Amino acid sequence: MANNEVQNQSLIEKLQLIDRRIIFVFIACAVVIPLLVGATMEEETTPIVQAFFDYVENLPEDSRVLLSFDYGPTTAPEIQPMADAIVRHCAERKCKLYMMAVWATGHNLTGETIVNVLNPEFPDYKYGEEYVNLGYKAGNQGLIRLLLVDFKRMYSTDAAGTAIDSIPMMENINNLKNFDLIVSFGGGFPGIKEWVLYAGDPGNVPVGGGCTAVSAPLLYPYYPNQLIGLLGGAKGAAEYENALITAYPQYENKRMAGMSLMVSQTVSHMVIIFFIIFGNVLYFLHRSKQKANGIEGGQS
Amino acid sequence: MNFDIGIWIAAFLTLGIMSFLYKDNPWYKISEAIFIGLSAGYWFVSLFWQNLVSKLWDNLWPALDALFTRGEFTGGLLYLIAGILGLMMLMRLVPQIGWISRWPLALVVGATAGLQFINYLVSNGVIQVYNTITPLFGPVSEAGGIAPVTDVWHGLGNALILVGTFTGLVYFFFSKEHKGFFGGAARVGTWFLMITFGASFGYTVMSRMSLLIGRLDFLVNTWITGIFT
Amino acid sequence: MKHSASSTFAFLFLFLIFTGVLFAQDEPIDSAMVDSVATAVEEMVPVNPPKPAQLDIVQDNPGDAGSSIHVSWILSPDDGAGDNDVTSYIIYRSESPTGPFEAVGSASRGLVEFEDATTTDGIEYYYYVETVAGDDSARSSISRPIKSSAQWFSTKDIDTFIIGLMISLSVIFFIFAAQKGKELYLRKIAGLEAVDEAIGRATEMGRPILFIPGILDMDDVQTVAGITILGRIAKTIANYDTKLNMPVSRSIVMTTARETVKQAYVAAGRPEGYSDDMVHYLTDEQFGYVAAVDGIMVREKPATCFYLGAFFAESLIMAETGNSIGAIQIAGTAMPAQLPFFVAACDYTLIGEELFAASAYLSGEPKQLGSLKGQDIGKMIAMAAILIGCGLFTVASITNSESLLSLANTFRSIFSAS
Amino acid sequence: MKRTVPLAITFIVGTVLVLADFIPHKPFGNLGDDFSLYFDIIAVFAFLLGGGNLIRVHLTKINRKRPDWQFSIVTLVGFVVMLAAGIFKISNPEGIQGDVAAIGSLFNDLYMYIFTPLQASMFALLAFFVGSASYRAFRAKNIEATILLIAAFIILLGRTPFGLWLTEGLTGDLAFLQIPNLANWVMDVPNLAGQRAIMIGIALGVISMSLRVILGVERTYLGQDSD
Repeated sequence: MANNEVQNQSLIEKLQLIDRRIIFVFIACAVVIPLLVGATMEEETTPIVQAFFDYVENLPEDSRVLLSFDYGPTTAPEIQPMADAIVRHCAERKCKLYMMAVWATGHNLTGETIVNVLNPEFPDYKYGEEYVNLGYKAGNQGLIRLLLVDFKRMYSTDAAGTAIDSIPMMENINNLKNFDLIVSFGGGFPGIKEWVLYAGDPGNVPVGGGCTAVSAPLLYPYYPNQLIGLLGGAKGAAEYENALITAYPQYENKRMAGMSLMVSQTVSHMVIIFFIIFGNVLYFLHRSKQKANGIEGGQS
Repeated sequence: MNFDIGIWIAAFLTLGIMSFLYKDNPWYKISEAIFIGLSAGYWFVSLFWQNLVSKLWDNLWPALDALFTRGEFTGGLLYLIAGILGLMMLMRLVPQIGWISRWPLALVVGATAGLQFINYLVSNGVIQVYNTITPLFGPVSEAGGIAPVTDVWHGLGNALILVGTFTGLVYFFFSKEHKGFFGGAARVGTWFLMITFGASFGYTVMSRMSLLIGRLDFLVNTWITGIFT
Repeated sequence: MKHSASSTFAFLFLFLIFTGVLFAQDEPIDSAMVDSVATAVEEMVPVNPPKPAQLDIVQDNPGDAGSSIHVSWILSPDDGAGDNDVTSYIIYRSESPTGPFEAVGSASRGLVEFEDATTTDGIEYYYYVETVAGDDSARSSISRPIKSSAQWFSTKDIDTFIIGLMISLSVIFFIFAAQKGKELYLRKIAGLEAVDEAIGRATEMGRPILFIPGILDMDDVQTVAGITILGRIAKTIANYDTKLNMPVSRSIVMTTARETVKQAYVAAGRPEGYSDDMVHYLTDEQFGYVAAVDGIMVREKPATCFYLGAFFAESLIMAETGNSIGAIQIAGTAMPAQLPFFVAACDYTLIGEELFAASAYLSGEPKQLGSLKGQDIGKMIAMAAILIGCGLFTVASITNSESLLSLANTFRSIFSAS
Repeated sequence: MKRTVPLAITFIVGTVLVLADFIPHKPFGNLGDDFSLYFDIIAVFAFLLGGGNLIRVHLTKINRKRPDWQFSIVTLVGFVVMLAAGIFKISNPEGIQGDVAAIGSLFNDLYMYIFTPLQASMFALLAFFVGSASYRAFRAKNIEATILLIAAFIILLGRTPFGLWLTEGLTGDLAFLQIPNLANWVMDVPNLAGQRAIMIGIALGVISMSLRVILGVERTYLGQDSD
């Protein structure tokens, strides 16, 4: 009996000092298995995302949408799905897409959306007529302020160096007020907040945004007066994709990045929460055993 | 570079770094070695073009040109001082006069102390005091420029912020022993610090996960899927 | 600035009217005149323009470096009231009352001021504000001429100056008091008490000590703090004759750290024990540096790791790796977001202020310790300010007394730092 | 000379920069910016020391055939290739005048296909370490640790659908107990208080340390006289 108890105790102790690689395996599985299975999680679209979707859905044909890619590779996993979903939706609505970046790192990511989504899925979209990549310009919020007054002074060429006046779809763009919608992807600085403060508010142009889950709480207060809607983290992306599939059933069988990332994210959080609970249960078992054996709580 | 080769290289290096989680191994070592060499080179190239060329040379050259061709003294000549300070750093390579490198170091440390003195005083000190000053309860007219206390909970929240900031500062006192009432207050202060640490930890977990998901998504859906299609 | 043809035309047209009015008299136009102009505009444009905002004060920004003029106006009657259709204000500027005027900025509805930070000192400027409501707009009268200039004291910062001076003087006072032999009590800080033990352990085990001064350069004060602590720790290391391994991610930090460690070895009477190889550069890149440090950790298995300086996301990667090799870890940073990770994974963590106090603590010199007492005075000032401020506001709020409220606001504005 | 001059430089530069913040007039107004420019320039020269050290360390390792010397070759090759690609703008489609990171240049390719994945992978390791650290550190060992655990747990739950699902039933007057609401409250109130105490403390710590440095009380970083 006593022997048995000692063995039990040592098992608890062993589990408490569990090799961390076991935890690593669990976390890796929590992420990889949903990705491999291709599991998706339908996120019921919340009002803040639905409002965004409805706004795009109601844009007339040939509306001018400015998309600013204001993020870098480290937040791309969360934000790229949003950019992809919104580009898809705008292209379905036959909007004209103007892509730019106030982050230097945004330029390459703009390219990814064009190469992975726009070109293969919408082969009819012609560069210079239906979409244009203006590239990155330095200047942070100062740039936004200037664009509000004079767009072409800052962008005299597109990203490839083509003169802006030779691009047909740039003809009537004089300042930010000529756009029907501005979407900023990225919650850092400069980002959605700066677009709201220096373009949306003074120019009275509708602004929508997509940002990481971490920065979303700071931006919620701008909805609905200053932001038409906001996508926060993988969840926001998944909600938008859900709305997109509901309205355009042809996407039902398409792999939606946000919806599949959402599964991995939720499961991996569960794993971490599980381990915290597990660790504490073990700890209390261990301590009550020690108390029963008359040993004072060893660790402090 | 061929795009597919790029994917294979990226996958190889990604797995190499991840293999460290199991244990140190040659695959990790080679990824690490590439990373160190490449990134050190990358930084030097960035410093070279952004600092040496566009900050020093592009400012200094026109000034020197003006000085020697027209005999004009222009503000750009001040960059000469920066260049000289930089060269002084290199004097370390000559042991006899290595001590000269302390001059630019002294400048750097002194300037850092001076600049950060003010930065921290304002943004970390004074403004945080400003933000903490609010009414604890009762309506405040709009003139205050502070959000009026709307209900008991809001007021309690404000009071809690006051208590937390106050006791937190008590904890940091160096010249008083944490005993008696003072010790009690310091203890409460540590509780608030613990909440802060717990909250930031919990808050960050989510964003860290999405980074990993991004990487593994690349492996699963770009690389592996790419092999079979 | 470019304007579309129609707006340019509208501009010219309106200016003709303004010019006419202005040429009639040298004095800036009075409000009655402006009203009549506004009426004239209203009659000609068959839409419903908003009632214009009126310029309030246009002046040089006081206590600044020049090159900026402060423009403020009284809200349009249609902003927040009336038709409530005002969307924004656009501020125009010219070097001549007759124009041409160019837009220098804009402000959202509800705002009453704008800072034009693009002026040239000594030139006279004229301003007016255009009130925009959808496609319609109306403009204010034109301001009197105004020049910007630079000043020698930033009057708006006087409060900050006095607060800084008070704290500095108390620090300096206690430095001198301590130097004269005044006894000071200082409480113990666990992380610093453990330094000797941690170095001793490495010596016993015959393993190296790893020192990481953060990933920022010498222009960050946390790095400076880390290096000053290094000076103290290196002396103990020299005494124990233990191996120090200090990989750095910045070249200037490398140079400074070498000076510091060398000095410590000389001070400990063991100059021969020092070698430049103790401090070596890896790469400036954050994660490249971490990859290399992790490699060093698992291969050299240091018995003790110090992380003292500015850290970002890499904090947890290093601290967890250090934990896995069973090292004693002492960390300290003023990066609030990284503190939790160090607290979770290290044996001791110096929290914020403690990092900056550490070198003074370890030195044991009275002068240095005195400065810590001065710091405490600063804390007392902050605590008193918070208590008094909250008290004033609360009493004002309960009694609904306007005079108390304005007193409370004045008190609070001392700390507004602008 | 070897020590007095640096001390004097530190004192003068430090004092002037503290005061300069209150003097908007030229040349004081933008001394801070001037300094960061100077610093950037000094940093390039200093890199020659750092990069030189990197080369020396690895060459020695290769020479003496120390353990893992083969990897030092890789590091050196990576360093030199990147350096050459960037300085000489190898295969840059815009030529030597073009942007160093122009798309299609060797420099940009190395950055995109080697540097970025390495960086992202290293960053991604954090997710694993967050897991192992939470398992070990979040134990209710004493009051402080329990508070840390509870705060972290509320925030974690509040950011997953699980948290909402668990407490969805609490409505009306009890709605504030819903975990997402609770999480927001923890962030906005007690977390903020602790954050402020830390920040104000840091401000005072920096001020005091800066004064020690400026006044020359703290001078460990300057090396010794008899050099």
